[in-house]
Amino acid sequence: MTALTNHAPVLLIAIPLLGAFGVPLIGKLGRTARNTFVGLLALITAAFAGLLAASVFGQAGAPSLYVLGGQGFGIPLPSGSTVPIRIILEVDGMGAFMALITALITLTGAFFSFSYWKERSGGTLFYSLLMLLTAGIFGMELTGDMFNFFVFLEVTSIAACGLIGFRVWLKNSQEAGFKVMALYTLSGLFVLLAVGLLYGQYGGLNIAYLAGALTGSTIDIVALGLLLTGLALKAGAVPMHMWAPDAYGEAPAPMSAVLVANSQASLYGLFRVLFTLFGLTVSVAALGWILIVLALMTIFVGVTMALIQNDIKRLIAYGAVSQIGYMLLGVGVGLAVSAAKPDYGFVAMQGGIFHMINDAACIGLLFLASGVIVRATGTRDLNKMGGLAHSMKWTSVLFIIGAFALAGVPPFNGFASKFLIYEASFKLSPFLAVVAVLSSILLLAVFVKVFQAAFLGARQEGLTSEVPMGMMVPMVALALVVIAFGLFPGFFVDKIVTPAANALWYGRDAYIGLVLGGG
Amino acid sequence: MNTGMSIIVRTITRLVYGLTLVFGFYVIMHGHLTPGGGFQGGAVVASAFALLLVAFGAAGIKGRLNHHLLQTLEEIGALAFLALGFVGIGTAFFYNLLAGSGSLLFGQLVADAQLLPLSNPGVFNAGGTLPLMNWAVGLKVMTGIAAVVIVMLIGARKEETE
Amino acid sequence: MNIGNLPFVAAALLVVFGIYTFLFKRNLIKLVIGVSLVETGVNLFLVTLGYRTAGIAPIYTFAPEAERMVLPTPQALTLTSIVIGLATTALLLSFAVFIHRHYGTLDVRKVKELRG
Amino acid sequence: MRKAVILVAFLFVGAFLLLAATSMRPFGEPSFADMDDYFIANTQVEVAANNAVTAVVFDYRGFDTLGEATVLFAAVVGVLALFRKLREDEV
Repeated sequence: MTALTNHAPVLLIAIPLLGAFGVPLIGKLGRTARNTFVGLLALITAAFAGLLAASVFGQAGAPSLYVLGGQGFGIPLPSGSTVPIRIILEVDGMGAFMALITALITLTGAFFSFSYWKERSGGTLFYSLLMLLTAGIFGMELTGDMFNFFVFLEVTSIAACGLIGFRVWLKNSQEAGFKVMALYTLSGLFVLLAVGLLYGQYGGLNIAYLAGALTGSTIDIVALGLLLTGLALKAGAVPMHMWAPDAYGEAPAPMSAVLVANSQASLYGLFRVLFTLFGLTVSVAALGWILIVLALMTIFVGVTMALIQNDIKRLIAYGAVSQIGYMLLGVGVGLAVSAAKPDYGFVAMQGGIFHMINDAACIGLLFLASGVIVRATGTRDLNKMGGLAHSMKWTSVLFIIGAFALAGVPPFNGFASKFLIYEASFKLSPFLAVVAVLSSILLLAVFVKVFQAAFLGARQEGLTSEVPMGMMVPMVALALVVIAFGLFPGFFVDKIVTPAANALWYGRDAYIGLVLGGG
Repeated sequence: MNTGMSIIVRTITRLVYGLTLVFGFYVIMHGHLTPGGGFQGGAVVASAFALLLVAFGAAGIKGRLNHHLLQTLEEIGALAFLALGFVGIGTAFFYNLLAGSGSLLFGQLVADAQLLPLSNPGVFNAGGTLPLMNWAVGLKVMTGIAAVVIVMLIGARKEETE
Repeated sequence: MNIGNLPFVAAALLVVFGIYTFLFKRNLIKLVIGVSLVETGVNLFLVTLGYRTAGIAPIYTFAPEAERMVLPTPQALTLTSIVIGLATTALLLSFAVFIHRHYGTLDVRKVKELRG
Repeated sequence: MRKAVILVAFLFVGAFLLLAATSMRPFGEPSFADMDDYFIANTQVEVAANNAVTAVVFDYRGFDTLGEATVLFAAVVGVLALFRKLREDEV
């Protein structure tokens, strides 16, 4: 068991890769063999994520190491050297927290796809891309090396775009695929340029080593600017959000959820860069306010654009964009005050980080439900839908749970995290809290409109009545997560969110010290 | 238009094709000794395939290079690479178990490695998992790029005729 | 001879030209060329990082004795980044083929169903 | 208006990059090369290979190469998926 826990970080990446490389071969044996293989590997991956999280949160989120290819996986520095020379996976509370989110979303996405993708061609390649995307997201979250982070960023970019453009007979999906691929590539190149700048100045690629060496010179500022631009672009923050609604809207429904997890991984990268890599070597107050401004724009634009949509998936996609803003707001408030470290800053961090898992669960639920709706009605236009509640009672209940959670209505999980964000941002500036609360109310109005348009009204003829079991189970699982996190927020904040927030807020020295010794 | 290019190009291609293949495999096999490696050599081999494709057209190579076969080979290459990473997992993932182990499989040390840095003519049977990984990656890259080129060429040709 | 930071400036200029092409050209293929230019600039930048004045390639086979060697890491990073560039270009061009199939044009002004 | 914003952003990024290029360390004189000197010094002993670049690619930074192979694999799968034969009920 300890051996498995020790190797868990690398197995989390290697097992989905095994799946990705193996699926096309296994797929030749038939659909059942392929689905069993994919389902099994997704379950094993989720189990390893749970194991890793249990071990990391068991020691209160203290970081742990995995040195790839070293004389032993726990020895970061070779004898007689002060520079880490190998790629090191470094997992702390935040990384384990993100791994949990990814495991939840990819597992439900994979199982939902088994029923959703039944009559279509190319299923084997579809699952291969899904596994690649999973591996890439885990890689981004667990790695402790800047260049390795870039490589996995590109893995997710390419796999995500393959999935977005997968339905080649839809012309919108091709347009979205091109747009997203071009912008993802650009964001990746910005990150690579920043990695190159840092390597050129300090001769290392390890995050802990670079964090120890940074001085805040001109080059560092330029690198920070490039990283901020690239990662905010990939996370879909306004004003660089133009790809996000296309991507979430045009991808197959279960993949939209995974794409949100991908955006969150970029957001995690941004937080890792800001808190662990740069920390206090740069002016955190200014950076925090930049994040807050981005967050307010993201919330505002996301919600107002959602108001005017008639396409159900695009509408949910704009909802997803606005939620990225809440995470940025929470963590931005935390960053702005991280020099003085008042209590409310930590609360803001908790809120922003807690909102990541809440958002993943409820937006995942909404995207899956929208997939069911689009399948049943054959259209994505809200004006042409209606009366679904008569034939799909369960789906309508699940949809409303997701919508309320997203809009931050108690007792669902979105409220728990948004309340922390409101409370803390009010202490920094009441204006922030007002914008956040008003946007949430608007979002509620948007979803009430959707619910009324799609589910209420007269019964329509020719609608399929039952949702297949294979689609219902993942949705119910996500709904249970939404409700559990909403009913017992205190428990989850204590157990997993606080260690994650600690890792970013206080954990920089421990992160560096684990690799470089001392500290 | 699917028949390819002029007789001059086709004749030259027949001559150069074999040489390119041999050079590509040389680059892959000697990756741990001379400039090159799996990626570079694989790209050279794939360029030979691309040359065939340009000279003879998509119809001319039908049956000789089939992208289903290429895809399968690519997956085998990728799995082999991943498996080579797993070889050392007793110590750590990607640990080079075979380097300098004295085994027959690339286990020799480079001549007189104690007197560093030292130039030498090179020992082929050294490097541990390095040459094996070069082969796996070489297989993967040559088949992968060839598959992409073939599929894109056939797809784009369909475009023109429609 | 000291040529200062000229190689870095050249790489930065390539990146700037690439971004210019990406932002101001109207043809999808030209956009792909712009992305490739940025990639080339970044690769050039990475390779120039590793150079040591009067260094030789870091390969011991028949190497001249007692020479400085250039840094191997940037070359490895560049290799990785070239392969990634190849992969993204292949996918972008495939999307361009399909956009042409659906819309009959490669002009970005005419390919804009996804707005708002 | 839109174009003006893009132009300003472009000029800003361009100036930013040129600023970075001119304030880099001098060309040809890496300031910190401990990691690379370690590679050059230990490649023959640790990896038993003559080519330090290949040693870095496949041993010291082998995991990057796995990721790189994965990127290429993803691109191949993506391209094959786009150009796959569709069944008739899909078109």
